[in-house]
Amino acid sequence: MNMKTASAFAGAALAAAAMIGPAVAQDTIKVGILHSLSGTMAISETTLKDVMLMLIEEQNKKGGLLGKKLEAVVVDPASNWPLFAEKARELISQQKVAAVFGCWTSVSRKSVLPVFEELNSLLFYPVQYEGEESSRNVFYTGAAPNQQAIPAVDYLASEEKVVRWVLAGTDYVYPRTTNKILEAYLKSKGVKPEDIMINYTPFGHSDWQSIVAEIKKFGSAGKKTAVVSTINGDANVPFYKELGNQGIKATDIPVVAFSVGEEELAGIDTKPLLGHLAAWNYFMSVKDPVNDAFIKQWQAFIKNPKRVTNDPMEAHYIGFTMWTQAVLQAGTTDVNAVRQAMYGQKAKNLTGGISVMGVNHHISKPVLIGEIKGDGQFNTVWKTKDLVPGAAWSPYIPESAKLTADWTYPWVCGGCEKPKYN
Amino acid sequence: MSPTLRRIALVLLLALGAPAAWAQDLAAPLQALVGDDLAAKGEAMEALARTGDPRAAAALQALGDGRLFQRKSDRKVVIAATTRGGALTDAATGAAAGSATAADLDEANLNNRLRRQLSGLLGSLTLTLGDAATRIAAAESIFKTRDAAALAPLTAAIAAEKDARVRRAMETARAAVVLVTDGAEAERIAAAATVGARGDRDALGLLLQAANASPPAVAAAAREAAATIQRRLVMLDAAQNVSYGISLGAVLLLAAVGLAITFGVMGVINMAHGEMVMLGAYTTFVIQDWCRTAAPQLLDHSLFLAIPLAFLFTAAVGVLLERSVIRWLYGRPLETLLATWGLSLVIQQAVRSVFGPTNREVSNPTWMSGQVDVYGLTLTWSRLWIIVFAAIVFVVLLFVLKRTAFGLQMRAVTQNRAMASSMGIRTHRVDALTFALGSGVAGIAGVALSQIDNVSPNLGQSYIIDSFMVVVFGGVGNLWGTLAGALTLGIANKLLEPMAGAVLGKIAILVFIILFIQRRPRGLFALRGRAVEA
Amino acid sequence: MVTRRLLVGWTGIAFLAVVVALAVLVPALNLGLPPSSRFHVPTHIVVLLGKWLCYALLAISLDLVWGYCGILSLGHGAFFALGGYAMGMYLMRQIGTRGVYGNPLLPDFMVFLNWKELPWYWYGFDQFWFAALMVMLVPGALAFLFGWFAFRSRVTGVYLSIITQALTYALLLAFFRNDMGFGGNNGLTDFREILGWGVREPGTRAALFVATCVALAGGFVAARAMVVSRLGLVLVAVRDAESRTRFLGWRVDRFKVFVFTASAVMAGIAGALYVPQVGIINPSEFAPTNSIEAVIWVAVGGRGTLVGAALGAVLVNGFKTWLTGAFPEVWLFALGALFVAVTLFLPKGILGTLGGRRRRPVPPTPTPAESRAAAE
Amino acid sequence: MPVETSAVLYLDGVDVSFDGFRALNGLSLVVEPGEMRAIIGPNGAGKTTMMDVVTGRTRPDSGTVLFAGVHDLSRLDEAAIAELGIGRKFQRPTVFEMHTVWDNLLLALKQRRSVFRCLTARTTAAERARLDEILGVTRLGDLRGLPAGILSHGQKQWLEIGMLLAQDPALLLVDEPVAGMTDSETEQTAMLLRDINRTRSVVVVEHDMSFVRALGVRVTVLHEGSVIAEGSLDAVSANERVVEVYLGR
Repeated sequence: MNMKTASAFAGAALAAAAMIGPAVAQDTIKVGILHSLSGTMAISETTLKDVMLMLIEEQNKKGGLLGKKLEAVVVDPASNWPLFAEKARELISQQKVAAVFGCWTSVSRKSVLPVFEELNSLLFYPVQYEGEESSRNVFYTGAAPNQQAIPAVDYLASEEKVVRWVLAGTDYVYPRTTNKILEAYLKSKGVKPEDIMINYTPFGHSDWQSIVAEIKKFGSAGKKTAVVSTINGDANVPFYKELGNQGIKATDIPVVAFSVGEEELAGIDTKPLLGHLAAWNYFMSVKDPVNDAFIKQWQAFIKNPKRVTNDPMEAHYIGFTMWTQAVLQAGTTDVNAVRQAMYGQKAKNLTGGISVMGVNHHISKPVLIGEIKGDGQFNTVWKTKDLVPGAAWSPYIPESAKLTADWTYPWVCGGCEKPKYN
Repeated sequence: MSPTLRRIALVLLLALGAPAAWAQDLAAPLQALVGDDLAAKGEAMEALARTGDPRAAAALQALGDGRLFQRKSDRKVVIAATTRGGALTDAATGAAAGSATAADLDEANLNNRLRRQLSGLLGSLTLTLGDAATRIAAAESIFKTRDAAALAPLTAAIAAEKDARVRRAMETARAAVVLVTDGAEAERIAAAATVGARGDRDALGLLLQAANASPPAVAAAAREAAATIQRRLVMLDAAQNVSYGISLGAVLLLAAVGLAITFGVMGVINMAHGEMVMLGAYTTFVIQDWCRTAAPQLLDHSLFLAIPLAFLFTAAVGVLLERSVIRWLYGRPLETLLATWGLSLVIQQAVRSVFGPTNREVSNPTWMSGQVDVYGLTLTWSRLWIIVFAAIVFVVLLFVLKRTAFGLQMRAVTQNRAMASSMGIRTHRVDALTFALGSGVAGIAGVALSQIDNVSPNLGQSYIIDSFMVVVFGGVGNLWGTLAGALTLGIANKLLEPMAGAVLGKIAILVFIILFIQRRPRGLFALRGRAVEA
Repeated sequence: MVTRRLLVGWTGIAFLAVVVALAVLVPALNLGLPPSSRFHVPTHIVVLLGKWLCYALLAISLDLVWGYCGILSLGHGAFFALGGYAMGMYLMRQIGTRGVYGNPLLPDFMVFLNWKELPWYWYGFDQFWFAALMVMLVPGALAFLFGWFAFRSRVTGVYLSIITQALTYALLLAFFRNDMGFGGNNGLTDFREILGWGVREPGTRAALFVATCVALAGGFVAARAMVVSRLGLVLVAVRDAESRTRFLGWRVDRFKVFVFTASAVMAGIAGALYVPQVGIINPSEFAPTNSIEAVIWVAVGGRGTLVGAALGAVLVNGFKTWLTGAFPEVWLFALGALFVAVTLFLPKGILGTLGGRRRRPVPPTPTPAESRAAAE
Repeated sequence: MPVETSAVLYLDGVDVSFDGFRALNGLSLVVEPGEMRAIIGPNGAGKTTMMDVVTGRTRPDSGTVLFAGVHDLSRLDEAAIAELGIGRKFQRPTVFEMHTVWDNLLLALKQRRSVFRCLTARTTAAERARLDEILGVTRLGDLRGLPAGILSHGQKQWLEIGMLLAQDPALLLVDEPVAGMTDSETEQTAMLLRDINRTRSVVVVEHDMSFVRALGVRVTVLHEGSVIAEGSLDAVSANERVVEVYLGR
């Protein structure tokens, strides 16, 4: 019995660790996919895992990379932030992946960041985020605040003549930062403090009656009012349902959202939401041959002709294309070589432009503003003429305005006031 | 834009007097309506409005309602009976054109600017056309747009209007226009009073707008009227918050009442309860999905189908769980917690595998959409129905437990299993049925929640903690306690929310529950007695 | 003498031997051998083991209150997380000017949320001794306060379980709030140094691992000392017949408060060791599901055995780590099935079943005869 | 409510109701030091509730409950009352099933019951001697190392009486001590109780009339929460009201 206990414990402690047997086969290039397949974030992230599988399959059909096949290594960090760090470590040091595509929430990125920096690997992060970061080991293919929030506000102010603003968001860092930037921006444009209402709700907030009523109240002050929503994924459905039920029409109080895309709308009856807006860098409805091909390929891959595409999927598409090009250019999957090759890397995006990877690890993107249509798609009502380069540090936050992100000589730094020269 | 509109209005007035003598070709502007060029669309709308043709009016109306389509097969512009298709009418000729579903049709899109333009056009156009409801809607849309151009047709329409309700709406709309248009001060001051009489938030918004940008006398009148409304609204606000609280309470009650049976009556700490709710919501989705393809006419009534089916399905799952797992764990409540937790993981992942991880769309039937004003209180139909539904579920459940043979057996078994068994009650069957009842009720709660929340595999997780709080707060094993608990927590939450914000409000509620349990360690409706303490 | 009890028992000796062996071998094989060696223990295994051993300590602390005193806490994760936050605050302050905004006083998240000065509750956390004190004091004080209220009011059974859940849920919501000054959803991260050593250095990792082993062994011995003392007799008496214990003159509430507080301190220490190894602490650690999972570790290993609790924590987490990598799409089925299977087939847990021949302080399921006698 | 009384237990006008049901209705009872009192009454007469009130489990709605003339029991909790020297034996033997017989007695033993003393407490020679003595009295000496859970019903009853002795109370409340015992065990129990009564006051609640007769003490009859008769067993047996209550109307 005692021996049994001892061996049971020893076995558990050591053997369990060894269970995750070391990887051997080196005739493939491994690509890590770190997206939650269970838990609260599975709702958004599973799709991205599927996109990556599709892109890798496609690349393999083209003959792989550097004469080797690509091999996708999928793990499930289960919407659990410490598990993200653990899985990232497993992918890098055990599976020896060449790069990792993954994460959705800011906290998951923050959680894996030290691991990527410690083990010097590459993460491609496909989601719009709050900025204020530029890691040597992360390529940010989603939008920075200057590629989403500010153009959207400009559009509302000029096209809809909005003068009164509700900044409603889920209480976490992305809405906080975005709203902070927007508040500073709006004030710099002469909006009075009493014309700005900021409201934060917890994750997964499902009872929106009071807040929608409050918005309605705020909107009945005789000035054109709009809502800028940074409400996170899950809470959007009940929010929009409540908007529709309380009869807030886009013609009265338009809502522009930064986290509501085709995937989220697929879960709602969009008829009452006609005309509410979203700002993204990609819409499924954009007419472009590359986009059409991508949609066709996606729907065939997922075997569902109704599945939609969305912005973070495009971000992975661009990120993956850039990575493969950089690997080819560098002739190796070595992290440092690939990183150098990434700078200035160009790739066709799905809206007819060519995105460029900047030395601050952010890419250039067009900004699109769309109105929600009855079929859950967006009707592009405005688009930037040129692509907007992503800015890591916002000029509207005093502390970050003085920082520069540039990973090439002489700066070699993600956030410095002076060049580092090495 | 204003001069143009004024011209249109004039033309319209003329046109409305005479029959549509000039039969114009509507085809070209109609085609523009379904095109992609937004600027052309705007012009086409005006052109159509200018014709004054009833067919043009119908087409514009349909455009506003989202019922104007282009048929994919022959590019013909058609008006459908509903936004999802149905019987078609040729927009140009007014002739019947068969029927089609949304899949065969391309919808004519609008953006917000066009939508506003359209509602202005429609407002003037339909002021004297159509039934009372349409005319009121037209007046309402002028009230919102406050387009000075609408003043003349409005005045004319008021003179001709016989229906007192419609006339009142029109007069308010006219007052709204007058209030914001430069004109005689006396008239504007009178208008402020008329608008003030309307007494709602829209009126308040208008008055405040006028108060900011008017000659002093008018501004003062507007401010006064606004102040009256504000006083009224302050009182309404409290009532409104209570109504939100009742509605949240109803949601909590629905979510928790099934748990009150499985946990409260049977003593099973059922962590899979939320998943039963989720399964109920998915049943609704499946049924709506089936309706959409197989029986679109049933879609609006699909909930009536979903309620019994969700009950049966989740009850069946409940029986399955009870027979396979839970029956081995009676009398070990804490172990039921572990087992049902495991089950909840399995069910969640199973749903994720079958339906995918993303939200599925469950639409609100028309009778659950929109809102109703009761003495200035805004109540949305979906919430109202959920309150009614929760009440019905509660009463039925109470009846089942208190007045039926099954309820009697159930209480007998939970109170003294051995005794019940020796009296010939088949306790195993009663156990299974009780668990099935609890699960089934959770399932129909899912049907209701599908109307206001995400239908995703995570649905259940977001309600499970709240459900436990409600049951424990109310007092385990007492349905009335669950009712009182749900309503208390719902109302308290909604009264706190405007003061403290959603997060702090919720924290305060949790702290309150913790402290309350110290005062009454067995909940609100605990029985005090010897048996309970043992 | 019949009442003579061994301080640790044979199972405990085996357990301590394993922990000591791990504390010696793992760092030695990690640092001492080149990565090419067959016996080299890679760093990620060190980190992984360290994390599991922290969980094991949490499980022991939970077993102390649940297995021995019958207090099923569904909120023990809260104490773990509070300990973690206390450590995290120290680590945040150690970043100093190396943060992205280079503010010597304020952590980055405060800088960009426009905090002008350090909130008072952050004072002192630049000192390790203070943080170390807080690691124990904060969870301990909360547990004491909570227990003092709850146990004096005689809140028991599921009512107690549910309000412990309410406690951790309220803390979850509170820590999510950015206004609280704990970094909101992102929590505390980007740590650099602990006591002057870089947290990412292999040597520091090894040291943290050893510290974890020491804490685990110490926690086990302390818990064991409690349960074999006369205090332990009272605890089990409370678990099995609370009101009878009271009629003998024991102030049950005081014993419960004591053991609950002691257990919370232990959980806090586990959390404090967890944070530098994992590299982040954020409010999701307060999630009620985490606390429920901890209960499941104890149940799997065998409640009322201490060693079993630790074993369960390591096994379940090992299982989880393996499954999420090997079967990312279906692992929840396996985990769920495991929980169901354990409750159905191993109601006493692994160790309880293995050690079935020996007397375990787990109440036996009453035989039919006993139930009948009880009913009469 | 200062009351001058020499009684060890003094109840006056005690009312208790549960959700409208009056369990005790103006109950008054006086037990003198050194007395042994038997309490009888039909089911639901309030016997157990009376014990609950005395031992602090139930708070009376009104009335006076005094111990040794000075301690107001209605304000104290179970532990405090037990510490004052009132021991209680339950109707159903409740012992700590997972603990050994020895540990059961050790837990009951009169001692300083503070948390921190318990952490360091070692069993002293005096304690050991006392426990051995009790084991002898209750004839459980050979079973001292066995878990109490496996004892027979009668043995558990004895163990519980042993625990009462270990508590060293001034007043014992004993609820149906001979339920489920054989005749010889019943006889031994009666002897034991009389033995105990030499140094302590005892209140016995019992259904078994032959046992009450064997005890040969003053009897109080309860009905619907009040005392309806008091006196020797023969006297109360002759009481019309008692007969009516027992035989039903």
